Amino acid sequence: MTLLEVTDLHVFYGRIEAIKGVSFTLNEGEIVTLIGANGAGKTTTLRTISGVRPVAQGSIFFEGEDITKMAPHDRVKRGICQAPEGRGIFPGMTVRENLDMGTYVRGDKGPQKAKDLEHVMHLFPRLRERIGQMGGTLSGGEQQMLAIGRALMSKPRLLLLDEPSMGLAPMLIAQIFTIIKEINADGISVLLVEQNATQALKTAHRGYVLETGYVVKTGTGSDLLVDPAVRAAYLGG
Amino acid sequence: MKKSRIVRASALIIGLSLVGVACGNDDSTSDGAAASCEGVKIAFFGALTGDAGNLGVNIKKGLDLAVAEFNEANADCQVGIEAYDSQGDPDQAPALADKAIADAGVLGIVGPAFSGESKAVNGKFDEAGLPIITPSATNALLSQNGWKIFHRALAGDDKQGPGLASKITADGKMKVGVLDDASEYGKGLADIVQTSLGDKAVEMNSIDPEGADYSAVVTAAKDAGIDALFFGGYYAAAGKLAKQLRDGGVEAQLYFGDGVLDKGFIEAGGPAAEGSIIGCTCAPFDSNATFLASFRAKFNEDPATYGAEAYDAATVFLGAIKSGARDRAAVLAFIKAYDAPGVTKQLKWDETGEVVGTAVYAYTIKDGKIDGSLGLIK
Amino acid sequence: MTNEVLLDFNNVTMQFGGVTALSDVSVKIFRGEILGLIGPNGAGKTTCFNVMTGVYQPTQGSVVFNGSDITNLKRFQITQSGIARTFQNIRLFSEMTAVENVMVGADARKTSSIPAALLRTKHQRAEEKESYDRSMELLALMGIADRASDAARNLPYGYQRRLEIARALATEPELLCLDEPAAGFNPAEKQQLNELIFAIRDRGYTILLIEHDMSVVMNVSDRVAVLDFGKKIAEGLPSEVRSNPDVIAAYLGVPDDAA
Amino acid sequence: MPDWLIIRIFWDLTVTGLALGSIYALVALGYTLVYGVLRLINFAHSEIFMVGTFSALIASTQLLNIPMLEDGNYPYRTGAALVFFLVFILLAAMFISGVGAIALERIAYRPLRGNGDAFGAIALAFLTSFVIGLIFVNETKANLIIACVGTAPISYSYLRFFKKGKKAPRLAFLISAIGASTAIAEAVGIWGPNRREQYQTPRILEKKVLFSALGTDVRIDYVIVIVGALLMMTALTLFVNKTKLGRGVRAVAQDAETARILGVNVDLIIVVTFALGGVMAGGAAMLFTMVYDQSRFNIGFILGVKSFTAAVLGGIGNLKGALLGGFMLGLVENYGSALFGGQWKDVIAFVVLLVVLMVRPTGILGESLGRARV
Amino acid sequence: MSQLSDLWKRLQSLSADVQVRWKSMSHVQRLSGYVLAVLALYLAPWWPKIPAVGWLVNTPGTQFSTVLNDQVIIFVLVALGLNVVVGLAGLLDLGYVGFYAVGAYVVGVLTSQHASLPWLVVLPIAVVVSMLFGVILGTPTLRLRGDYLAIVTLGFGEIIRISAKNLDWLGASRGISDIGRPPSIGPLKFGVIDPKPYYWLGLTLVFLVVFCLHRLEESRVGRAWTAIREDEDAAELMGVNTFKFKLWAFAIGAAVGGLAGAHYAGKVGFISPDNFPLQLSILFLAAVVLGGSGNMYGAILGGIMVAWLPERFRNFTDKRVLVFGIALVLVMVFRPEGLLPRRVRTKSPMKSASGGQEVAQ
Repeated sequence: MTLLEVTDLHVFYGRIEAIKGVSFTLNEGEIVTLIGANGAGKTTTLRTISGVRPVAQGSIFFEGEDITKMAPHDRVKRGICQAPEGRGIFPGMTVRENLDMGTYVRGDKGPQKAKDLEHVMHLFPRLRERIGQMGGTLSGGEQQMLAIGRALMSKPRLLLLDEPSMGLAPMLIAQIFTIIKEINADGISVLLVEQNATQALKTAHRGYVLETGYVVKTGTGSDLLVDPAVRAAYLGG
Repeated sequence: MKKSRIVRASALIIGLSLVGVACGNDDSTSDGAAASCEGVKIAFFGALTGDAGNLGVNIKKGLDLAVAEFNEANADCQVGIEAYDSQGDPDQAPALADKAIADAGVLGIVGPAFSGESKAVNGKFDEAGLPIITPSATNALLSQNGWKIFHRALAGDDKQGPGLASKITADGKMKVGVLDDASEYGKGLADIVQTSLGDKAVEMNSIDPEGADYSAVVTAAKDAGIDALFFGGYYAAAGKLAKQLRDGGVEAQLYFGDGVLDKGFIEAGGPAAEGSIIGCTCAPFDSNATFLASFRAKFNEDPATYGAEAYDAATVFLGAIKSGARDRAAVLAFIKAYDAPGVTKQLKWDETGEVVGTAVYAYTIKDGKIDGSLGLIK
Repeated sequence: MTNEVLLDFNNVTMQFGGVTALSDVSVKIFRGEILGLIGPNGAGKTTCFNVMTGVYQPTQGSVVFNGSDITNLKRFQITQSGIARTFQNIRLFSEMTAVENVMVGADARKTSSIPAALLRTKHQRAEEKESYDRSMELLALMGIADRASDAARNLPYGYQRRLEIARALATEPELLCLDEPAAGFNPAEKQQLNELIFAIRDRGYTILLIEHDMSVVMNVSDRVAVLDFGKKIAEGLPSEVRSNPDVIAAYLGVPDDAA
Repeated sequence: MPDWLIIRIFWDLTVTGLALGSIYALVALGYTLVYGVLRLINFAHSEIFMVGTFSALIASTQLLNIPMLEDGNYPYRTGAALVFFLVFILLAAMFISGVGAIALERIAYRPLRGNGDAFGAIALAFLTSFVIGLIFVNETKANLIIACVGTAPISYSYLRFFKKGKKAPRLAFLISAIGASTAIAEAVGIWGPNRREQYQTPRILEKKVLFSALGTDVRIDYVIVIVGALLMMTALTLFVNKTKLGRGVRAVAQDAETARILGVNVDLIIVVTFALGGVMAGGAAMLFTMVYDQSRFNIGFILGVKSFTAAVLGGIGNLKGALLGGFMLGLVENYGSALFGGQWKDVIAFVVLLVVLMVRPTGILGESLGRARV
Repeated sequence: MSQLSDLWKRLQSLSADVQVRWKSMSHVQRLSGYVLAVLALYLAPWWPKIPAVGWLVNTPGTQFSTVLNDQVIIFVLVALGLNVVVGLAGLLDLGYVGFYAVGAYVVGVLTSQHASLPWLVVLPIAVVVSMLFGVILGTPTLRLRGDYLAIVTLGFGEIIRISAKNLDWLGASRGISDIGRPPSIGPLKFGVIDPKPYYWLGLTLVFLVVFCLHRLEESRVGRAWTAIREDEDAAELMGVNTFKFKLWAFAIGAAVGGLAGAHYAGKVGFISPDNFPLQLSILFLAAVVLGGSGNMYGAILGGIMVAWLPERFRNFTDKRVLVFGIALVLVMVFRPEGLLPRRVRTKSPMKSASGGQEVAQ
């Protein structure tokens, strides 16, 4: 079943058209990755799906509902949550408070929230150790975990991950991708934007290759991984 | 290629400007038949709007009344009124003054209303030979500038200060706090009062008239144990001050200068204003029954501070026009020779432009109204 | 590469409040080499950079550059003494044109100030021309001269990265510090960058490189130093570092990941 | 003034200084909140305070119908009636100031954030046609008619402009704020019943001396002001730290973009922030009228500058800093006035600010809304 | 309403058209254009006599030529100076009136209050002293950023005004009268009534300042300022002595402000603390931002607007402050970067490279 459908999306930054007609779909339970060079429009696409960039043309459907013009907080309510690029940790809030922000829209209290919290802690044991620490004092890897954990606290149907491996040590990168798979195994669909195309394609079911605002190629993760053109351009073949 | 529009436009503007230069200065002097009053005007100069607008409106009414009466009595000589609204701002005054000077029809000015703007523009009027009679600018030093055209329709602060001091002394006050608002008028007057009081005076510095909280000075006044307090400043600050003094338990008798003589003082001070004594070189509004009656008839209200002085000032100018003076020099000569009773006092000026005679009146606040029954000091 | 020490980062400790970002780190940079500085996020690489370029004053230790102590110099003085840097997140003067951006760097070596500019002295005009010519030359070197008079903010990402390097080079540094220059580059672009870095080195500059991308660091660096938790855990040739067990444990993980 | 004086009246000055400081602190909160969230000096906040004083005035004279007695006095109240009156006036001032702050945000700031809506478009269109109308006729009623006629077509084109969503640079916000501030004050000065003159606000609380300590008579109104300010401050702190909306405020203050992604309605939070600031200013306004019994169209300007100074002194963006800065400024001004004369009051305040900023460039407690848990 | 936007577009295309033509003209044509434009400006006092233009520019109720000098020239000068500080270097200064006051007071003190030096001698002293004040204020405060600097400068403006108001040495609230005037040269008589000579002098000063500032902008100094405005840290790390250049910006801004003050004092002959209220600072800032912060010609336009418009529409004197406030909001909403926004200089800064080459050879 199609969870997310993006058709002919156009987005502008000022006068510059950053996305010039991107279409793709994401089925329930899938990990889909968008890869491409910097400036290809990957992050913009994610931000547009989250609703923080306005759509100039085209539409976005989520579970069959048109959310093109929906406010960001309503999208979160429907189950779209993002762990943003650069992680976006609130530096002046504790890890606990940061995680609480994930439930902002849901407004769950009491046992349910405690259960979700426990689940996130289980996924990221490091966060348990740092629960009372200020977000700003965490290391890069911990911040990334916190960002993903926070997004999970909103109980999303669709998790948007923007460059989760950026700025991380190679060892941590491997760890993060393992966790992404685990999350997906729990039934959460993932839309993954990655610079690290090799890892992303290894992890994803399907992938789309973006180039300067267009989708230029699509296929399963493993197909793209061996595609010579993709290898040359993005995988350092 | 064609010449640019810029070049053409500039050329056009220059050409036209040059035409302007050539036929320039044609608007000066519309000298002509001495008998006709065509284009003859008396001007008001001061604030009609802005924070100090009230005072100017009072003055303008006195002027309006005088001119209306004159025009009614002289159907063949209709005098116009020009108003220059400076908002009491010395920055705005020069451009207005130049306009007045350039308008040859303006034969005399009732104003400028305030001392600050007077300093900024009286020199211009002097240079242009445009006579002025101010009904309200009481700064003592204004008459010391050697301006031939300067006159005022009431005594300056150098008369008011000693008058107030003698009133305070006469009331038997022994320890008088002297306070001001650091304004030119307030500080100037307070300094004169303090000097006149001699060692009875307790210097209490200044307050910020725009400020809200005067507790520091209230506390100090209480601590000093004064039995009277003089404040040099304007009514808004005086009202706030009076109120806070009373609230703070200071029971000293309050004295003020003419800047406080306004119903705004009662509005701002409320019950605390009650019983305050205010000095002014201006006459009580009811001191002349005829004037009072005609003022009430025209405006359906009592004349306020300086209204009568403005009426007097206008009367002098109108007298000059009546006598056939049709240029500024003639009007000035007429004023210099003037010696006749006005509604407030005998109007006769010395060579510095000060009115002869030093009447200082004392007012009090009684039942929420300004009361002039204390009459002349001394 | 010579054996002359250009920069001696001497037992530097850096504390923020109670947190120790660097503890007793010593690194030497030799004239003419390319030194790679790697380590997990938060290991203190950028702090190292910031201490070198005067953004922070170290709690302990000293930085000796070209034989003189620069520990307590102001930032601009450090730049003038011959260290230049680029930024991890691009920090160009976005409202200025590309060439003006580079000229700001070139101006670091100039002396004419207000009076000269007012009088447009011969000296000042000569300096202006010099700045301009050198900037255009550097833009050409970086391959971005075609958009010299475009506002920096309107340049494509790759141009902006290279403009940063041009601007840093314009200050005529002896040591050029590059902070993650390959961030956001695809492999093809990374390859170009590698070549560019070599080209810069061949012009006689010494280079300090912070980079996550192993393909860049390992291919370009003459030597590599590794930081972890504010401490230096390894230093040596790329091949040595790559097989160092401490480094694998702390940073690289499974070796083939770096591919 | 002799040195011994200040020692003798030290405690008197302290009490009155704290009372004034409480007002500064409450107004400073508004600056600090908005600054924390939007990094914007809300220059027009001072007028929100001014509007608050007028709301208190209208609430007491019109709604509660407190009559002036023959002698110019107002009847004092006691007991439950007094509490009711005070609370009613307080709520009225808070409400109007809060609404005023929200309207201000909609008209003068939101369009600059590239987010203008119909309300802003209509209001701005009305103002535009009012100004254009003035060129032809300077008569308020006729002008209003012209303004109303022009509003519809202009607001339509304004809305279309808003759709472009252009974001303004920071300086533009400051100037827009200054413009709004000027316009609000002038509007009251032009159309208020007393125009530009001072207004007397009714006094229903007899300013009795509550107790004496350290040779100082402490008046009841001072006690109410100080206690009231502390209570409001506490309530605000609790709100920001303990409620969901409060958490939203802190999140937006720290990283608006991420907050939006997590489902925080940033526009709503900004409205909440302005409203909170407005409510605090309204509270300050009511307490102000209670102690000083006065108001005027231009009362906000200087008080606003002082309160902003207080906010910076304590560390702008920091709620505790506003409190500390407010009290400190009130005290410094009072001691300074007694020592050097009231005319030097502002100089003393600014010199202290300068000295503090030299030592601590981000104020005594440093910047941070939400950072370090307020 | 769409006609309005059409009109706007047409105006834009027209101005683009003019620019293209301007660029394609020969040197002689351009030179004559400049000369004519300058001449037209010097003849401005007579503009009200030109039929249509006159109706547009004339100020009812006030003397146009006085407005030209007392308001327009002063605001233009001040806006030019403040633009260096706010627009170029990006330092928010809310107390700029302080420097204006210093310039005026130096002239007041040295030509009337405590000495009677000629105005012409005092003028450079006033500029230098204002500059010194800029340095005195700048040295301790310039390490503060953004809004902290704003409030401190605001305090500075107030300190200057209150000090002037309370120090007898500066005439206290009485102010200073009989301030010396510029020397009359032949028919150019700097008297009490005719404002035209002052206007010509002022206009000359404006040209001088524009010329100097233009040179600074197009040099290492201007680049340093812009770099500081764009990213202060990056600028410093690129070898810009940020403190020095910020201080210079402050000093030069102050000097121009002082120049304006000195010119004002010499014209009006009387100054008092009431001439320098805090609100004036805000008006100055409004002029700069309204016109286009960072663009010298924008600042000039802003200065003209803020000074001239209130006089043009004197028929609603009582509401003009209100209108001013509303107008500020409206302009900021619809032209947030000012009427003439800052432009990135697309032409190469070495357009004059030919000149440079000659020198080099």
